[in-house]
Parts: sequence; C-alpha cells; structure tokens
Amino acid sequence: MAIAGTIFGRLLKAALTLLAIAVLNFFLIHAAPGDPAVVLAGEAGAADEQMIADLRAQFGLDQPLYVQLYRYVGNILTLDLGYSFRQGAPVLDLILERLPATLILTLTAFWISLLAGVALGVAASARVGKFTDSLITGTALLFYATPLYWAALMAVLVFSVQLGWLPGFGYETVGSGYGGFDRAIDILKHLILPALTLGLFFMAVYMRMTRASMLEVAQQDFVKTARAKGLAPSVIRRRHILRNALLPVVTLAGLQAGQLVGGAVLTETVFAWPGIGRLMFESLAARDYNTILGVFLVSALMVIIFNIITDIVYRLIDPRIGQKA
Amino acid sequence: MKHLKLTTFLVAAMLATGAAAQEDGGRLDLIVQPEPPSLMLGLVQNGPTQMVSGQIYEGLLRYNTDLEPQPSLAKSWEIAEDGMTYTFHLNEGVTWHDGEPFSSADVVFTTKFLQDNHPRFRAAFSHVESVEAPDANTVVIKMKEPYGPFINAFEAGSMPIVPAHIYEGTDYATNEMNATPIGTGPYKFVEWSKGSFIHLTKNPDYYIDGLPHIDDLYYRVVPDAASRAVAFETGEVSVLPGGAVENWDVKRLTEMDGVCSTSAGWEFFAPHAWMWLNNREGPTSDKRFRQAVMFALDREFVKDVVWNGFGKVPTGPVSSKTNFYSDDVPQYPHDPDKAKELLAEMGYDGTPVRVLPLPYGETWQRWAEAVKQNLEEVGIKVDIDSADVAGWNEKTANWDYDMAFTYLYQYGDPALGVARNYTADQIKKGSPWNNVEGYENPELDKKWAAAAIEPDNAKRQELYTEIQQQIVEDVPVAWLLEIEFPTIYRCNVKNLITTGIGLNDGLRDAWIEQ
Amino acid sequence: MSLWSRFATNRAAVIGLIVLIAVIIIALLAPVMFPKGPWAMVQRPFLAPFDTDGLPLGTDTLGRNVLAGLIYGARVSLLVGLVSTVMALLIGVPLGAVAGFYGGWVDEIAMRFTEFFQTIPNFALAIVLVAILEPSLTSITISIAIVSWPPVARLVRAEVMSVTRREYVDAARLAGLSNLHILTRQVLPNTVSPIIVMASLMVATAILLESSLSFLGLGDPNIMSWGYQIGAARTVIRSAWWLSFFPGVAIVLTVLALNLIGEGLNDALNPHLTRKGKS
Amino acid sequence: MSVLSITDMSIALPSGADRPFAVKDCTYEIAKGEILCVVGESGSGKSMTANALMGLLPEGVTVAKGTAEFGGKDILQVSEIEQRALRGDRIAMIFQEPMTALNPLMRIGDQIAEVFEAHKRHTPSERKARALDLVREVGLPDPEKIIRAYPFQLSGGQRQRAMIAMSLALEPELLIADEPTTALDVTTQAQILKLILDLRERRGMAVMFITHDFGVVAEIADRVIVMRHGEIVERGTATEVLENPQHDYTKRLLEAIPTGLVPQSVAVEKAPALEVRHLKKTYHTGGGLFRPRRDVRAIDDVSLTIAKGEVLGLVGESGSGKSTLGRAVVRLVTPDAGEILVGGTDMAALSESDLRAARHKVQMVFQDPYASLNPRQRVMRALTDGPMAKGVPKDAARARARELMETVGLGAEAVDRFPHEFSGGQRQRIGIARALAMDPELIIADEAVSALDVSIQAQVLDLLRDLRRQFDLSILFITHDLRVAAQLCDRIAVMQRGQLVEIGPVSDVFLNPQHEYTQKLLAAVPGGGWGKAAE
Repeated sequence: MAIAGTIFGRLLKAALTLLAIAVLNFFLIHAAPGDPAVVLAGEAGAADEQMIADLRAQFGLDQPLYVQLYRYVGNILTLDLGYSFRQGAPVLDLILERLPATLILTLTAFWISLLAGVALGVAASARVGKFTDSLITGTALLFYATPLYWAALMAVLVFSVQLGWLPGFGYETVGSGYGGFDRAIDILKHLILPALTLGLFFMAVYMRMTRASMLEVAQQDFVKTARAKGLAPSVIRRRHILRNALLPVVTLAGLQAGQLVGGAVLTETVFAWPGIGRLMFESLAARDYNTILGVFLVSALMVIIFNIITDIVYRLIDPRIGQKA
Repeated sequence: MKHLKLTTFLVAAMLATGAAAQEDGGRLDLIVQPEPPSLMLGLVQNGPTQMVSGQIYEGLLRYNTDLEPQPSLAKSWEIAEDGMTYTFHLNEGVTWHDGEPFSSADVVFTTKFLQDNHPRFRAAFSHVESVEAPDANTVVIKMKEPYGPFINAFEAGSMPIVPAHIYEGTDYATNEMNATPIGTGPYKFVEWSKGSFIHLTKNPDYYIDGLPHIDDLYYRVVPDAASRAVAFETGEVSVLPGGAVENWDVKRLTEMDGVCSTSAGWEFFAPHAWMWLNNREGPTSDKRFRQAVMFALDREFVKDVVWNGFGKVPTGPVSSKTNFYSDDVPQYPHDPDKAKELLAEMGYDGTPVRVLPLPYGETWQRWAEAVKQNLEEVGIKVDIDSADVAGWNEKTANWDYDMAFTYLYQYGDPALGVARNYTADQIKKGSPWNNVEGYENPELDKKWAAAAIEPDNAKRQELYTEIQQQIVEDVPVAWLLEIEFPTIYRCNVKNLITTGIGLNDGLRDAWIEQ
Repeated sequence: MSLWSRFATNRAAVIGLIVLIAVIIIALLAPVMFPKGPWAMVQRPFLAPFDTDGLPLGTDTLGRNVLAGLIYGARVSLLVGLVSTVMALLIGVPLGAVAGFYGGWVDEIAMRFTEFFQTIPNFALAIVLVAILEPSLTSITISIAIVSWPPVARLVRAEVMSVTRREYVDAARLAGLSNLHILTRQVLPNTVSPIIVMASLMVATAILLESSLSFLGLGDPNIMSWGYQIGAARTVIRSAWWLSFFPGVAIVLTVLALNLIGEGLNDALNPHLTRKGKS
Repeated sequence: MSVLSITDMSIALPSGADRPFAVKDCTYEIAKGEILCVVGESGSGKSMTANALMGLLPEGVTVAKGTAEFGGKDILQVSEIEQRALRGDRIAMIFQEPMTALNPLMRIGDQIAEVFEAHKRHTPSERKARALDLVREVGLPDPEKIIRAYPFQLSGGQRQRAMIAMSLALEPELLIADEPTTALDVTTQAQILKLILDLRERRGMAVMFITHDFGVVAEIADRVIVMRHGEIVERGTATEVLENPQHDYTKRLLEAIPTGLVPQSVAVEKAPALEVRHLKKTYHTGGGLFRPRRDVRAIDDVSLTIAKGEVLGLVGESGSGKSTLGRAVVRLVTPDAGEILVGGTDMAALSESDLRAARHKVQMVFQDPYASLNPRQRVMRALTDGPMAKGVPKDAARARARELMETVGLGAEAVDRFPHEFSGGQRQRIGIARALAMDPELIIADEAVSALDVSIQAQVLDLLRDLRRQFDLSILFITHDLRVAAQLCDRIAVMQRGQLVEIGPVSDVFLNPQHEYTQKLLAAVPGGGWGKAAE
C-alpha cells in the first residue's frame, strides 16, 4: 500500500518534472543558432530562400515561439512527442527504434559495473591494507581517471584491429540473416566492448563505494553482535556487512544508472551503436528540435524510472523505509 | 557551327563490352556518412541522400567522367539547332519498383514536383517555357531562351524522376511512401534500420538485361571517422566514399593489400573550396587585404599536409575540371613578404579577423588552424570562430563572419555552379549558397548573364576567361583548393566508378570478383 | 596532529600533490618554454617521438610540437577544472546552505530545483549547452559548472542540516545572533571539510568533462587542450599513436593526482572516516 | 566452583594511546550462578576484559599477558576457530546500545535462529520454534509477531530483550552484559534487571555485569569489582563494597552518586521568573500526500511556574515531552498555543526580530558537551558573541568572559583555547559560563549532566548549586535521572506523554507521590529506597 502510494506520488511528481524539462529544453534548443530548415537546406548544397521559407512553414517554425511552445506542450500532454520533419517520421517511432539498443548497452554496462564493482569492493575490503586491496583500489582509481572515449578507442585498437577478437563497432552483423539465438550471440559479441568501456568508470565508482561502505559497516555494533554469536567471518561479511553496505551503493547506482544515458553518447559515437545518445547528438547538430526534445524527455523518464526502481529495491532491502512513519 | 546534335546509344552494344568477365551476385557494404535524413530524392537532395537514392531513382541522363551525356531513362535525345527544344525518347518497358509502368507522364509530373521541392532544378527550369509529352515515350521541353548548361541538368541528383501514381494529388512532404521510396533504378529499397544501415536489393525487373550485377547493397552508418576506417580495415565494408575517412587515414588505407582508390567520380561536382572574405566591412573589405590573404596562405602546404596531396590548388573561381576553365589569370603564390607589403600599404591596424571553419570534421578544423597560423605569420590577428552545422549556416547566411570556409559544387558548368557566388543579384541574406561575400561588379554581372545564354561555346569561353581574370584580380573570396575525394575500395569491386557523379549512380554497372 | 602531518601520512596523496604541483608549474612556465605558442608549425608532420632533437614527443598532423601543446593544454585543463568548480560551488553552496538551514518550503523548492537538474542526464545537458552557447572557453566552463553543481548542493544541504541540529547552533540562536550570522559564521565553517574534498574531486571530473566535450568537437578552437589533442588525433590513432597517447596520459595523471589528493584530504579532514587499519 | 577465572591479565593498547595498558594485572573469578558487577567510569578498562574474553578486541589491542580459564582451557590462547565455537554457545554477550546492536535488515527471529545456525544445532524449522520459545521466555509481547518483526519496529527495551534472548539461545555458562541498561529508560531498566535476575535464577548461569552505575550494582550484584585506569581498586561482596568502601576512589564514586537523600525543600514565594500557561505543541509526522498523518502531542496543555531563585526539576522518560517543553520556553521550538511569560514578556508571541532582542532573557545549558561548542571557535567567541549581539561593548564582554571562566573554575586564560582542548566536564562548565554571560532571567538546563561520568557529574552539580546561591538563579532543570533531580531542585514536575502529571516540592513528590506514574518511576530507580534515606 505504502509502496503503491509512493509510486503514484512519484509518478505525479515525475510528470511535472518532465513537463518542466520539456519547457526548459524547448527554450534552450530554440536559443541555439540556426534552425532545422537552414541545416536541411544547407546539406542540400544548394538552396534558395523559397526552399528555406517552405521548410520553415512546413515545420511550423514560421509561427511565434509561444505558439510553437503551446503546440509542443499540447502534444506532450497527449503523449505525442511530435514529428521529426528532418527524418520524416514521428519522434516516438524514431526513439522506440533506437531505445532497445541504448537499453541493452546501458543496462549491460550497468550490471557489469555494479556486479564487478561490488565484488571487487568486497574483495578489497576483505583484504584491506594488503596487496590485493592496493591492486584493486589502484586499478579502480586508474579506471576512474581514464577518459571513457580514450578507453573505448584503445579497446577497439587492441581487441578489434590488432587481435580481431571482437567486432569494433555496430550493433549486429548487418544482413547476416541471423535469427533467434544466433542473432542474440551476434549482438552479444558486438556488445562486449562498448558495454565494458562504458562500464569501466562506473565499476570503479561502485568498487570504491562498496569498499568504503563495507569498512564502515564492519565497525558497527551489530557486526560485533554477529561475531559474539560465533558466526563465521564469511557469513558475517555476506549476511550482515554486505547487505547493509549495499544500501548506499544502491542509492548511488540508482542515481548513476540514469546518467549512463549521457555517457552513452560518447560510447555510441565511438562504437557506432545505434542508440538514442547518438540520435540526440546528431539531432542536435541538425537542430531537429522535436527529436532532441523527445530524446531528452525519454532519457529523463529513464532517470526517473531508475530512481523509482531504486526506491523499490531500497525498500525491499531495507524494511525501515516507508514504514517508519 | 549550327548542326543538329543527335546521340543514340545502343544499350546492347555497351553491354557487349567486357560482359564475359563480369560476375553476378554478392553483397556490397558501403559507408554512407552522415546518415541521410530521407531517401526521397525528389524532396531531399543531401549528399548522402543522393548517394543512396541514386541507385533507386534515375534521371533522364547520366554523364561520363568527361561530363558527356549518356543514356539513362532516356535512351536518346535531340537538341534543336537553336537550342530552344530538347526532345527525349524514353526507354520502353520500364516499370517502377512497385510494378506500375513508367511513362512520359511521370516525367512531366516530375517537372512539377521538383519545381516545388528542388532549388537547383527550379533555377535551371526558370529557362523553360513548357514540358510536353506527345506520347508515352517522348518528352519535349521548350525553352524560353537558349541555355547552354541545360543539358547538364538531367542526372539523378539534378532531376530524379519520381512516380506520378504515388505523389500526384498528395501532400508530398507527408506522403507515407516517402519512407519506402519507389523508383525505376537498378536497386530497390528493402529496409532502413535507422542509425545502423540501409539495405537495397537488386531490381530483378530492371529494364537493362543483365544489370545490375550485385544482389544486395548495405549502406552502413558509422558516425565516427576512426570507426569507419576500422570498418574498412576489418573488411566489414568494402567501399569508402570520398570524405568518409579523414585524409590522414587515406594514405594508410590505400597502402593496404588489395585496396584500390580513385579520385574519379567527382567531375560533375568538382567541389571547390574557398574562404568567403566579407567584402562589406572590416579589413576584408579592402582589396589589398584580400590579396594579402592570398599571398599569405601556403595553399600547397595545406594540400600536401592537410589533404595528403589530394586535390589541386585553384587559380580562381572555376575548377580546372569544369568546362570553360582558364588559367590565364593573376597568380598568387605563397609570398608572406608580398602580403606584408600589401598590408603595410593599406595601413592594416591589427584589427583581429574571425575565421569560421566548416564544421565537417577534423580536416577542416586543421585547415582553419593552418590558415590562422599563415595569417598570423604576416601579422594578421585571427580568432577561430566555432559553430556546428546549424551555426555555420546561420552565420554565413546572415553575413556574420570575416572569413568563412566553404566548398560548393560546380555541376560541370560555370553558369550552374559558379555564377551564383559572384553576381550581384545573388546577394541575398538568408542563404549560404549565393554571393555571401557581397561582391559587386556590374560589368561582370553583364558578362555572366551573356555567357549563360550564349549558344556558341567559343564565345562563352572568351567571356568566362575575361570574367575569371577580373575576379581573380579582385579576390572576393580566397580560393583554397579543388578538392578531390578519393574513393577507396577493395580491388575486387570492379566497374565501381564509371560516371561523373561516381558512386551516386555507379552501382548499376559495378560487380564483384568472387 | 596538524592537518598537514595527517595528510602527509598518506603517501599516495603526497605523490598526487607533487604531480599536481609539477603540472601547475609546467602550466605557468609554458610561455617561457615555448614562446611561439602551441600552434606553431615547427617541423614536418607526424614525426615520431624521441626521434628528433627538440621534439621529444614528436609532431602532430600539422607539424606542431606535441610537447608544446601538452604544456599549454595543462593551462586549459587546470583553468577549466578550477574555474568551473568554483562556479559550481558558487551555485551549489548557497543553494544547499539555504535549503539545509531554513528547511520547510525553501528546502522543498531548492531540492526540487536540484532534482530537476539531476533528472537531465548531465553529459547530454553539457553538450546541448555548449552547442547553444557555441564552443568557447567561457561556454565550456559555464556548461560544466551548470551540470556539476547539484551534488554540491545536496552535500552542503545534508551537512548544513546536520550541523544546524548541533547544540552550539541552538546556543548561537539563544545568543540572539541573526540567521545570516549563524549560517555564515557558525554553520558553514563546519561544513568546509567535505566541501573541500568534493571540490578536489570535482576539478578532476571537470577536466574529464572538458576533454570529453573537446573530443566530440565541442572545444574552443583557439585553445590547445588535452581533449582537443586526443579528439584531433583519434582519426590517426593507428598511424600516430603518440598524438593521443601523451595527452591521454596527461589527463590520467592529473585526474589521478587530484583523486589521490581528494582521498588524502578526506582522510586528513575527516579523521572519523579514516580507513580501518590506519588508526 | 568458578566458571571463569582470570589470572594476572593485562591488555596492551596500541602505541600512541594515552596509557600503555587498558587493563593491568587483573585477577578475578566468577562462580556458577553468580552475578559479578564490574564497575568503573569511562576509560577504566572495564569493557576491555569482556572483549578480550570474547576475542572481540579492537584492532591493535592485544592481550599482553595472563590467563583466563574457562571450561578447563585458557580461552585467551585458543585458536580463532575454537574461540568462535565458544562465542554464543558457552559464553554469550549483550551490549549497551540496543539501537545499533541488531542488524537493521534482518528479522528478529532470524537473528536469534542464526545463533543455532552458527553452531550447527537443530534443523531450520526447529530453530524457528526455539527462537519463538526464547522470545517468549524473555517476556516479549506477542512473540509470533515479534520474531517476524524488524529491529526498528521494537522499542529499546524490547530490543534489549531480544538481544538477551539471542544470548540465551544455547544456554551459555557465562553471560557478559556490557552496560546493558545504560541506554534505557529507568522503568525499562528495572524490567531488564529483573529479567536478568530471573534468568540467573532459572538457568543458573554466571553473569559478568559491566556498569558505571552503583544504583544498578545495588540492585543486582552478588559481588563487585571496582576498576580505575585499568586496575582493580576494590573488590568484595555487594554489601561490603556499597556499605563499607575501602578505597578512596570507591568512596568518592559512592559519594558522587546522588544518594537519594531528599533535601527539605525551601518554600519559594517570590515573583515568578517563568510562567507557562496552557502550552501546546503537536508534531505531525508522515503528512505526505499519500501517507496518513500522525500527530504526536509533545506538550499537551502544560502550565507551570518557576519563582525567582527557584530550581524546578522536570523529569520524565524519553518521549515524555520534557525537552520539547524546555526548547519551547527558549523558543527554539515554537509552540502551537499557550503563553510563556518571562519577566512579563510572552516569549511565545514574539516576532522573529523582537524575539532575537529578547533571547538573552532565557539561556540554555545543553546535554552534549561535544556538540554544544563550535569546534572552530575559541571559547572567547562563544562567550562574547551573545553579549555583543545584545549591545555589550567588546571590552566589557571580554572582561566578563574572563571573569566567568574564573567563576566556573576554568581560569581566565582558558578563553583563548579551542573547545577540543577541554574535557567533557570542562566543556559543560563553559556551556554554563556562556549561559551566565547573557545575564538571563532563567536558565534551562537540558540533561546538562547526563552525559558525564558520575564523579564529574557531581562536580558540575556542585558548581550549579554554588552558582545558584551566588547569582540567585532561576533554573528549569530537565533530567531523566530522578536522583540527580533530587539533589538540586526545589520542586519537581513529572511529565508523561506530553502531560504534566504531578508537580510539587521535592520531598512531597519523592516521599508521597500522588500519581501512579510517579510512583512507578520512583520504584524503578535502581538502588533507590527513598523512604529509608530520608529518615
């Protein structure tokens, strides 16, 4: 009941946030120099004023800004993200077409980084001060300081060009005719490098967080209680320390999962991954207003959904939340 | 010089040559960069759209690498002696990809369709009086005045023939069929996975027997230049169109085993790069300053280092590949001292100038940096402006720049692709494809106008030579390079580039050696 | 134990500090070392490192000295990192402080505002902002500041809330001090430690962010930065690895140094959080 | 027959600590069924011994020498594995903080059953059944529900019962209880002490009971050991030590505890320093859009008066509203209704700016000596900020600060030091000086001595008594400790659930409590026996 109520409240708040984001971004995007008509005409290599005027009229850009905003918000309220005149398709279709790729990439990166980060953090905390700890901490620090795009380039260079183990870019083997399981394997192969490079930084983040949290929880009274019970250290670490230590990690992960979408812009560019990060970047260059706004809304929605999921997970782990009042 | 031009090619004869060696089948992966916004060539004429849709749609004519007309949908054509009537005889038995028959009615409809959507077509057709279809396979175009370059305006990019049965009476821009283009070309549209690839397949009912050879075309979208190079190296794609990889990679890739390259296939476009120098205000409004810029620039260095030796330093506004080119013009070698002299003479006060690079990738950025360095060596202070494509368009169209990089196509004839940048009637705010620099020379304007409608080629040459001499003296813009975009491909891909627009319609004849 | 001696017990942090000071000195000396600036085309392009006298790191695509670029780049990275962090602090600290101190609807509004900014993926927002403002040192710095302040606001809010609950703040109220006085003299000084730690890490993040923007072509074209060097060299990464390798190493080193310093500061300023095994 | 016998044990502290040994040369034993109280102030090393026995010493702290024989073995020498087998099975331990000693994410039943699991006893279903039995045995209400509950759903006393249930699971021969009732309210404390006594009775186990509170010792101990700075200074049976202490330290400790001697109250009949009329404050919790709102009446229509020069003790257990009342009087909490008249001014009705000007009239001495002084300010600032805000010239304020530091016994030169250079008791003195610096009409002392060790507590109470006489102070003395209240106050007010249930002169309230709750409270005070003492 409490959870349902909270989710409903969150959704209401989310809707308002999204609307505010739509309006803010609307003004931001329109503040940028140029408009889609100019870009489209520009790319044609030759155009005249009539063409640009025609395009503007067709895109509705000849209207005053407030009329455009009114229309846009009206559309949003009816869950219509508008039409991409540049790409000649409804924005929602464009995004839905690209969304699975981004979700696969970011979720894989998320899980890899979370699981590996937590595992390494636990391992480091168990051997705190020893060589293993220094090794893990040092490596994590290095990942933390390495620019994502640089890691991506290096990964392609080594694993794709030099070693030829994995495809260097793309989402799947184009025109392979694979179906079902083969296709899944194929996508998986393409997924490894981008997911790893996108996940590295976050893995480092989770590792550091887990390690610190484990060490902190290990100092708490109930751990002493557990030891006084005569429990084996491994049980204490798993059942008592880890579960409690995960709470801040879950919070952080929830915050960061949404941000992965932003990080995906770089990864998707280097790896030619057909996701919405790239769609946004390209639409921005093309001033494809509706599409950029759409991507922003969808990614903000993802952030919100991640936050809600985090809340739920947190509630599942921590019985205190939501029942205290 | 009055004679009737009559050209008739027999398709069968052309097929006979080398047919024995050609092999059918296979799949070809090409890069398309950037991803086209749409494939409906009648509505959108972007470079990438032309490259993909040139296989789907066809024009009445094609042009070989010497820019001579070749048959396409029109199997033959006649131009009346006075240059006032063009008659096209269409191939018979041509069908659209959806099975509907193609006829002269489609051509007549296309001229109306393109009037609304195709600026270049609109400009060329301003000289046209009427278009008629006396029968299903004949189209007659009557001119208002003789217009020499007209015969150069019939390839797929300039005049793609669109299906009347789909578009007639509809709102063209929102027609649902725009997503699944229907043409008459050698390849049919199959699938477009946005952000990933466009798949075309062989048109089995193509009206030329035996063509095309290749079963499937995949145009791959790879947004990052380095990744595109990797794609070629790993063999995922076999063809890199010009400009698909940065110039620095070209050398390395072409040195690989089994890799061929050619700079052919751009003759029709003859991309010509220059910097607009704002003739209206600031230091650049002074002719001596503009000349100083020309002397200050080390254009050979840029060609060798930034463009890896590809291209040619131009002498003036007309590309050496374009008809009516003349090299009998004032020369501007790299001469910093001369530049300094000119600057001293005009009394340049050190006002900084802004240089706006073309936002098309690293090459152009490096180029701007080199220009900045050259100019600063002679004492001109330079700030590099930055803008993305939209910003660049906005700034140039609104004349908000001091010096701005650009390059434009010449379409085989100065009247089509050059005049628009130098005549006073083309000074119109809001567009970056006209006389953006604001150069005004009424005398030359008259010559441009006369040259365009002069039926005699020798007289045209004379007029264009005079024009080139004067313009080069005035330096309204700083001509930088006749760009060459080498196409890089695996050598087992044969017959890839056979026309003046290269890959844009080249896959009709291409085949793969297995 | 003094702050410094506590910091000095952390060997990694001291190394980080030495590296950072070295980077700062090099950055300051750039015009002395390379008076012609980083853009001068001094030799043939693509000279490999360690081959030519006077060009220890080789030349780039236009024949410019990579070392000169690297050294000038340090100025930009540090400048952007520092200034954007200061700006982010200037937004985040007052907002978080007011929210945490006054609570109630002030807090509600401030936190909604913060949450709102956190809902937009921040790298994407930075890209849009730079694109709108057009790439320049100023616009990049501003954009980075705009996307980095929310965590500051949250941290400061939490700290201020916790400090405000302490009894000496009640005592200050009872002394009849004004809210502003209490907030600035009693509360904020006691939240400085975590803010300093966070700021040192933010500088590192800002440097990474700047380089990422430059990599995407959203850098200031008049300024040589590390991100620019990598972005400009990525297309030649296979034929001229050193062009992106050295700036990459420079970024990693600087960011690493900042992180080590941040951890050192954290240990030194917040002794109660000191890691186990180091009492 | 002794269950445990410790011989000559020393526990070394890591280098850099304030002394080399936490515990030095300790020797004692505990017999079967005996309750041994180990008494001492903080830092006496009383808990270290227990931790050493359990193998739970903090890192860096080691047993330097000595033996601890338990079940025929020296448990200080056995392997970690063997030690683990002992823990929870033959030796069990409970801790001071029931709030943090339980894993917040595990159900109570599971945490109890875990003890069986750790020692591989019983099947999972049996473990559950036994956990239920244990919960029942320690007297937790609704056992079925409790074993499925999480720690946060239990009160402090209930948690401590759960901890005890856990420690009893495997019927240990020795139970170590480390200050198990210190964090609890007095009535709860009494119940827990009774439970431990009952269990000892029923199970016949030995109990090592660590405490700082001689009241508790009086309630529960068979034998007593008094520790100071890691050494045993006195030992004997409970009666011996309590009634006839030998060592000076023990004597001082016993003197320091408020004896329960009720002073005869002096009738105060001057004009009121404070008049509280029908004060109300309700807290709303939850209150989200979709959550039911819950109201807690922290102050429920309270009226009381403090005369000039009077000390009124306000007692009650945690959650009774006594602190809220104190904070309302100084307007750190704004009441919902009612009047707070201080020297004729209604503090409750003042606007923000008027309030700031009137603040000096009422000052407060806080509970936590470590949180009540700004760590970044010198003492001088703490003592002069207020007077200067009130308009006292800087020099005068500084001179007065020095004077007050002398008055509270810290010396004038101490004003230039930072708070961290002072001990807890000294900081409380600074807190008092700070309050006095404002020349208030009323001082609220909110648990002002509760966080201090007994001997320090006595000193601070002495100081307050002196100051009261010297400055004719009016004090609202808030405390949970009835014995402390009895020492200082003229009148006592008892609060329960926001309501004032009884108010009257000390002797009346203590010797002849009218309200049932007051009676219960008094009965629960360990080592009480008011009637006896008064005669």
